[in-house]
Amino acid sequence: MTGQKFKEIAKNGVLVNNPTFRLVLGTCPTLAISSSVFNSLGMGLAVTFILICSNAIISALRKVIPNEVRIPAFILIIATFVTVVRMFLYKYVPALYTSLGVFLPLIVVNCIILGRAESFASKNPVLDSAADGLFTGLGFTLAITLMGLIREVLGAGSILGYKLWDFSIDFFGNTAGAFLVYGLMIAGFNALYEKFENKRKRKNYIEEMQASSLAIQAKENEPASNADVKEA
Amino acid sequence: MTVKQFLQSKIFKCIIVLLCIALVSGGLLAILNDLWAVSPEELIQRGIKSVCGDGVNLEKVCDINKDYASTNDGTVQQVLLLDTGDYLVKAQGKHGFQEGNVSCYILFHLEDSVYKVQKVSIADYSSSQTLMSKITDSGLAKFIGLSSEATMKPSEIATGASYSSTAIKNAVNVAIAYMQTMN
Amino acid sequence: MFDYLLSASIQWDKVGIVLGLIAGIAVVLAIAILIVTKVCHITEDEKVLKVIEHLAGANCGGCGFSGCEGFAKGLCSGKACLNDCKVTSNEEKAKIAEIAHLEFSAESPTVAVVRCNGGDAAQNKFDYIGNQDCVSEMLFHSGQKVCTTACLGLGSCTKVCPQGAIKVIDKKAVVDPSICTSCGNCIKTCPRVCIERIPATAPVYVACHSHCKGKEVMGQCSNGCIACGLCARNCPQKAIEMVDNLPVIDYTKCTGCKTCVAKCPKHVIKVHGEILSLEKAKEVDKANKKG
Amino acid sequence: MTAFLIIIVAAFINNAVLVQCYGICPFLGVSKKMGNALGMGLAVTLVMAITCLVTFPIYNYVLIPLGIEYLEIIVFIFVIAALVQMLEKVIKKFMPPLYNAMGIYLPLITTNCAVLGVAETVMDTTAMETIFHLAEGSFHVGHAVLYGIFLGLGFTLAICLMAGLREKVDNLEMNKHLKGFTITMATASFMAMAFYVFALVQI
Repeated sequence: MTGQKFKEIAKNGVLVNNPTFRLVLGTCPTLAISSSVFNSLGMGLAVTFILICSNAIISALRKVIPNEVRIPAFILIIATFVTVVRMFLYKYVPALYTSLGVFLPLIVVNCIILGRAESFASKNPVLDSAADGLFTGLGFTLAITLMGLIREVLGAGSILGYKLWDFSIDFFGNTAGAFLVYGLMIAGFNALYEKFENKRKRKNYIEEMQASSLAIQAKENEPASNADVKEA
Repeated sequence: MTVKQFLQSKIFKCIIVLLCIALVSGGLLAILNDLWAVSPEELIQRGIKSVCGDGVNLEKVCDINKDYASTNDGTVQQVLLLDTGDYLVKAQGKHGFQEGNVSCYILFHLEDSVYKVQKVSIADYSSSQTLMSKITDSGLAKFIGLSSEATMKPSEIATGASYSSTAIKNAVNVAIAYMQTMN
Repeated sequence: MFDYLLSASIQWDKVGIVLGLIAGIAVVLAIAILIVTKVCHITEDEKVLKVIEHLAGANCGGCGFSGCEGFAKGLCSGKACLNDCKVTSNEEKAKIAEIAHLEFSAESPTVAVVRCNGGDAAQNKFDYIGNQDCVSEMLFHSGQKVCTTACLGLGSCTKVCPQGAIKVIDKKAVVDPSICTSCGNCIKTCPRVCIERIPATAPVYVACHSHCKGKEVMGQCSNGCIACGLCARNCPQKAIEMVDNLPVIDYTKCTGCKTCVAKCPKHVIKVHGEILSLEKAKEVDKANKKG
Repeated sequence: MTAFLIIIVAAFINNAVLVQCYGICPFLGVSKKMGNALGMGLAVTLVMAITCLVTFPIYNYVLIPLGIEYLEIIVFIFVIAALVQMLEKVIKKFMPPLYNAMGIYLPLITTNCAVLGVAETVMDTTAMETIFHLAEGSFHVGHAVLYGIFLGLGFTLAICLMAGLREKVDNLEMNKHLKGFTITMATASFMAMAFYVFALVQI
């Protein structure tokens, strides 16, 4: 697993195809849970842990599982890790367990985990898959925590429960605000991403044109030798 | 399709793989569940710690006599006698936001032979209570010192979350009513 | 480790129940699925399934079908052609070609280009103040421009381009070749059919597609091609040929020496890919005006 | 009376998409045309009804007596995946026109949060009883299936409303970045505001 591939997976996971903003996957927890930073962080880290483990196991078993039973087998492995996380949280972090509530079992059907398992883990070796799981999870955690921050500061005027000021708009606390904030953040992220992407594409294009024009010059200064070849 | 063919066939391979994954995960979960099992005593200890800090532990779990335990606004779930002589009642109030319910721990302290509310804290609430973050400690402090029915309006407890406040008020009232029958 | 497991309070009977239950459910479900598949067995066209595997599977609908499955069925029944799908890579298309016995020639990547340099230089028949959209302007005597093939510059193409590669500069559309993925949306939308596909590495292109004679074009637009034929005569590679009052460049012969760009009195033949950003486009136009 | 209450709560007050945020992925992906939206909605309603019918008894009469409730995620997912696969084959064989309308969405439904969400909320009988003011232990399979059906119909209602709105909204004139997801999310936000009114209904 060369350093370069590691960097590329990292860039892919967090920036290029950030699961929440670029691929728009895993929208159910992003909208429902991100009403406070504590919930978002808890959900993000839980999803990251499950992603790493399930990606590693799935890529370890990828040659054993026949193709017809791929989806049920992947879901089963993911469900196991979700139950492990649920037991762990119930025992050691009960506050997070109650606040995540029904959305903890719903991580099983979270499109990010199954999506990464199917598109990446079932085709790459174990270490790459684990790294991909880590960075996709980080991308998801950053995105959902950012949303949690915005929605909590605007919706409840507090961060992690500590009151900042008494001014609070309920709109951002409930589902309607979640939709709006999520939509605007997708637009913002894509606009920024496209600006850098176009700059990079333009740079490549200019280099490409220079390279092709150099090739043409090289062809020009010895046309005499093969000119007759062309006529023949 | 002889048995030999069936054993080599694709379907058999699928069933075997699924079965193995299921059995391994089932076994792992069963063992982990026992390792990380949360015993009921620990749950109660957790409740006590959340209300009156650590250092206080359980004296006796009193049994609840059924006829005073529940009204149509709320039910008393647990009554604990602490080693400091105070009573800790866990009660659940109904008619919360979107018909959810909120359960709280109410600490009663004996003062001149009347049980007065010393502290109220939120235990847990059903997932539909999206506005629980608006309930503040200053709101809950309004119940302190009460020994009879709480009559204040829900908006005094927390502005903007009147439904959740009514659920909390119901819980405290049912606990107070229960404690009045105790002394 | 093992004695820790034994000493910890693990009820092994519970573990036994769990394993039994899961095994039971797994077997019951497996048998149920087997029975259902036996009862409802229908023959599925093998070729379609194999073709789907090689397609990119993005279900984007760019090929006009509802999804990759529809496109695969169209391919097998001959209703679709492989080049409609822009997303699948060329090697995959080669594989599909032999599976579905289709003919397939890997065409080099192409880029869209706007063949009009009019803008303000093209005279107007009347002042149009209606809805700022080329398609709606066409309803009024097919647009305000005297020249019937001039770009109206109101940006219907910019609205449909998914990549944002086409922009309107000085009232005429310009394509940024570095971003264009040649999806063809703008070509379908432009009511004046000004936009065409040329090879991505083409060094020059003709920025006019009016087939009128020189004298007529002089009256209609000061940037139009007057079919003087200077470019065709001076091209060292003989790559340019005058067809119906317009130069046609044969990109296989063209070596990008750009003598035609210098020779053209009306600056109709432009360097491809030079206009890469908004500011650059303005400088290029000013330079052409002075030169 | 409780049946009427279940219908109102499942379809409007606890609407699957606009209040509880279940099943947003199909809500965004499939709601481009009304035909697809209706097909997807009915497919989800059918799967939800059968899921409630199967998972509720499993949880209450098999898992709880054996004392292994923690297995409920694995068992539910196993059952739902098998159900969807069987359903797809049955519909493909016996009702081809129905399959063309909604069959292609069935594989999508296994990973749909709404189906597992309804299985999780329905199994918790004590919470259900407090909501519907039922006596202790009187919440049975019939109530669960009714709740599942009308939660599915609420989902269909939301996705069809969105499809109708989206056909108008998608060809509006706006900034390129706002097109696509952002404007859909804004429309959904207004719909969620409308459904917020139902939450204030006192049952």
